[in-house]
Amino acid sequence: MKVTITINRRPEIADPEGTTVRRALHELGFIEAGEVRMDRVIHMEVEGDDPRQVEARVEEMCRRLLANPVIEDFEVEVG
Amino acid sequence: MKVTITINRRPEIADPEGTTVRRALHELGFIEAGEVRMDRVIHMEVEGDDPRQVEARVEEMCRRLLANPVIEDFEVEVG
Amino acid sequence: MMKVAVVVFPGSNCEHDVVHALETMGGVADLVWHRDTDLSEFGGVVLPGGFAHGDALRTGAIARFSPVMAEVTRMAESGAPVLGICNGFQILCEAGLLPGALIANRDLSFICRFVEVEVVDTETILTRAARDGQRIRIPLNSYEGNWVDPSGEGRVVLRYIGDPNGSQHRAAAVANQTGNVVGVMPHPERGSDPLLGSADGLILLEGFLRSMAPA
Amino acid sequence: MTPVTESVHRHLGMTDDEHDRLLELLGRDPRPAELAMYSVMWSEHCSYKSSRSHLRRFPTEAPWVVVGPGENAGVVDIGDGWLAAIRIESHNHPSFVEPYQGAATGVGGILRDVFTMGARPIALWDQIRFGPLDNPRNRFLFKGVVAGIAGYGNAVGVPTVGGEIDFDDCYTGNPLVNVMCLGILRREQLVLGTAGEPGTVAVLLGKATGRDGIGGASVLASASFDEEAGAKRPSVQVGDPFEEKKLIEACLEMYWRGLVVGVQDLGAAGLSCATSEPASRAGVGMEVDLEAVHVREGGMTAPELLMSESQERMMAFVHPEMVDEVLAVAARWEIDSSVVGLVNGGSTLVVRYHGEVVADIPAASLSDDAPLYDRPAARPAWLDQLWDRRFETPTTGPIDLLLGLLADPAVGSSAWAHQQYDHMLFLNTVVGPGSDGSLLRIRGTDKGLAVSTDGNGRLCLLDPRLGASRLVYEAALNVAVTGARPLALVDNLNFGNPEKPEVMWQFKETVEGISEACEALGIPVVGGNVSFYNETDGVDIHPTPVVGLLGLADPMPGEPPRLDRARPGMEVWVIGPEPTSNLAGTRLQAHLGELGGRPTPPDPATARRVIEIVADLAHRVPVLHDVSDGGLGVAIAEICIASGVGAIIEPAATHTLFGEDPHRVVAVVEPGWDDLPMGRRVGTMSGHAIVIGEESIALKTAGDIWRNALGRALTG
Ligand SMILES: Nc1ncnc2c1ncn2[C@@H]1O[C@H](COP(=O)(O)OP(=O)(O)O)[C@@H](O)[C@H]1O
Ligand SMILES: [Mg+2]
Repeated sequence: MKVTITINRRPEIADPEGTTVRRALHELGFIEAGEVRMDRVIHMEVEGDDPRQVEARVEEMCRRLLANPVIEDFEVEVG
Repeated sequence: MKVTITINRRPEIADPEGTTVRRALHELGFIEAGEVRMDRVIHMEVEGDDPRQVEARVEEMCRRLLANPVIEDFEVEVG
Repeated sequence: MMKVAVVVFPGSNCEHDVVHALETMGGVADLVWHRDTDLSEFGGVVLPGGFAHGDALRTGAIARFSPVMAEVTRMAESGAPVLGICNGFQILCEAGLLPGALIANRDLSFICRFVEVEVVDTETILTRAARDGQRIRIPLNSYEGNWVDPSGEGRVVLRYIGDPNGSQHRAAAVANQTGNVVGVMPHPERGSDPLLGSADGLILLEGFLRSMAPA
Repeated sequence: MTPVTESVHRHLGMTDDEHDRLLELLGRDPRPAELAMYSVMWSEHCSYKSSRSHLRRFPTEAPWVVVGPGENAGVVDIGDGWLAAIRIESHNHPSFVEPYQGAATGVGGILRDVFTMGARPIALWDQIRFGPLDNPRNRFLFKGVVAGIAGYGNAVGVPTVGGEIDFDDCYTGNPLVNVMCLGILRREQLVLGTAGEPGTVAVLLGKATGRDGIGGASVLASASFDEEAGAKRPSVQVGDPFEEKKLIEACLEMYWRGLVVGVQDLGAAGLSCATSEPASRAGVGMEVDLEAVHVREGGMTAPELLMSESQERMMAFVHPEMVDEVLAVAARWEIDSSVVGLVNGGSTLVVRYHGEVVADIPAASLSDDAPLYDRPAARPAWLDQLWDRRFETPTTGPIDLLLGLLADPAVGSSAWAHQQYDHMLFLNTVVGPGSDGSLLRIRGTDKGLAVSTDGNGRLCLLDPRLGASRLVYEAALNVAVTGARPLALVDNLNFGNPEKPEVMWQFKETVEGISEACEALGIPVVGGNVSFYNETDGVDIHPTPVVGLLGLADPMPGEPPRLDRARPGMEVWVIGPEPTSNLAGTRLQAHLGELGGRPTPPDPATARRVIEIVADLAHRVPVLHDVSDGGLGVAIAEICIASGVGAIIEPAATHTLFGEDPHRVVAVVEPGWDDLPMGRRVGTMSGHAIVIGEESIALKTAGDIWRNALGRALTG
């Protein structure tokens, strides 16, 4: 099964990289660029038949390894 | 306007992040994890009224800065 | 003797080390700021290691737009020696002056240790003073040292003995077709004093200095 | 004005007594921003209220001390117009909450303490301690902390050239992450944290202020961990080494051009501290306008602005005529800046926001009137039981014991971690990670700076005074093996809950032990840090002082001793007193799951003598290695592995091989020395095996075990 995991840094946590990218865009003349946040998406093939079970397992993977629950939120989409 | 940019490493290019994450998942007992690809997502606030125009500008940002055409593809979604 | 320009981007950190090593060899080097737009008084240029612009986005991605890069490109096209070390290598790739790109090390960890490399091409500004097959021991110090080259055009100059980071063709240094633009991942300037473990890097810097047109 | 209820001060960590004290001091109810400022500044972390009176015990003076404790870093004269600045800090609690960012911001903070003094930071050391790696959470913390130190240190461009890694059950719920930084500066560049004369302008430099770490580090570091830790999470601070790098360069340019009269970094307590402390040091008043502060997010309240612990910020105090130049330097280095305050001849700190006075307080009162506690101390009742414990010396053969120790992740190679650190930048690292002390050359001179950092919680649990003093002697010997004499010490005192008399006793004993040893060796203490409340669910960590000793090699040996310089045919000597049979507090005990007995006390006269002998030998012999963790056996094995040469060692008793009695060094010398002061020959370098009496092990096997110890433990 194909699973898509979106991992976003929580809005209240600073994102210095995003700030630097925004500055660079401005220098290149893209002055319309506002706040920039750098996040991640993980595409994963997961073996399994039951989407509900797969989702539960992947959420477990997120909590244990893929996401950092202290500063990030995650979303899992199966299929 | 809110814009979401996804930057994908081309499939033929190695993805050490993905490979390492998969190995780590296996070590943790998540043996169902198959291929893993890690992509970047950039969330950006962009000033503008016309979604088509915003999209065109953001695509321009991608071509110039945000993606590296040698190894990456990108996708822009407005709204 | 012609002077070497050592470019300082915000976030560069090996610039003083490079100047020091070049001076040990009798070279003359000046730091230039990334916003400088005139390098006409220099005979060659080094983009030193570090984390230009904090490596935001991709390493080297933002630095390639620095105003000084137009001059670096001009010098590259004129045949002057242009050397990118570590982060400088990454910038040269992003700028399209060298083929390929640098991605994260195979094992996803920063590597700081001595490595051995073998000279496989002596017709470049970096290897002019070296022998074919010569082994050189200098420190590697990078997280994104893994060179990939979908174009297949890259000219490998130094090859790792072993495979520390997954780099294609085990390339530790790569040149453009004319051999005057070279990117090297390990640091020649860190192998510039036996007291620090090796002076092999001087052979490479010697090649670079020799490649500058006489003033 | 919003009425301030009592629950607010408690919520901010202020006790009712302290609140009463504040009411009395102000003669009125505090405004919300004032309460916020006092609560942070009077926290344990910022005010040292439980430790201050004891820290006065430290010897702090010597002719070469330029700045002692009290400023952001200690500064000593190293000759030729050069000064060295040094400081150590802990980031224990933040690293437990978020290991990567906790460690990263720890590095950022210690760098600022050093470049605030006018110095360019040239090297970092990390002393990190965790619970055993068979626990996945400990592995996660360890990897995260190492990645955070690497991520920040490498990117900011300051090499991490050494440190310490240790594991013990007591750190499972409370890892220790200490970082130390050394900087150098020309004498005329020294800057202090003073606000200067009336008329001086306060310019805030660096990162935009956001809601980072509000009630963060300072509150976190001042309260124990419990289930509530989760609730405190949103205040995680994120480090930005790129901003810090630009800030370093901008500040150094300002110092070099003489543009500032004083500088104060913004750490815990943020703007509150960076305005009040310099004002208090200069005996002046200040007006601050919070609207001028450059911010990352809108809608911040005055207390939030004053308490924010956003990283990578500095406050520069600037002569009014230099302000434009300071702003121009900031702009050139691409950092933000704002003019936020003006120094006046009064003595109050007046803070305005949107035209309203949000704070109007005696500037000096935030630090000078902080509470001071003389907390009760009592020798723990359980100590006698620990002392009485009988430890059966194991009957296992020496090679098996040795291999067991080499496989211990705390004894095995630290390369897994230190190869992730750039330890070579600046071309000064003559002796880098993996040796006793680090040795950095000072270019343009024939001198070297030697540094050693040492901690040992088990030893200090058994006897805090003795243990702490032995740390100082060990550090002194570690710098001596590079040819250096000790110059100055910094200390990081990691302890449990000071409200417990046993912990307070451990603390006082430790301060006494460090002081005695420093006095015996003539070493001034020039700075440090105290971290209390290292406890989880009521269980305190072992008392874990960490000392960082700076030494000067003048001149630096032409070929400084290194572990990898032994060659076949050379002889192995031990220098120092005959060891006793004492194994209390040794690594061997720990390895066997034991801890008990009374450790061997140090002997000041012997210590001085051995240090002199060794510092002198450093100019003449290829290898010197102090006998500490794992005793003589491990010391010799490390030399063999580093040099790729085996050794034949005389048979010896287990306690001789693995005891850790102080003041001893292994020397490997060319044959032909008939005699070495306080020395005896114990073996020869030869072959491809480590041979002890009748037993032996292939060097390759021992080497692999040692090299993979940490990696193997990390794969679970
Ligand atoms: N254990 C200690 N030994 C010596 N000096 C100490 C110790 N703890 C703190 N100090 C000194 O007290 C001063 C105040 O420390 P602190 O408020 O933590 O500074 P900062 O805000 O710069 O981190 C510093 O000069 C520091 O060196
Ligand atoms: Mg400070």
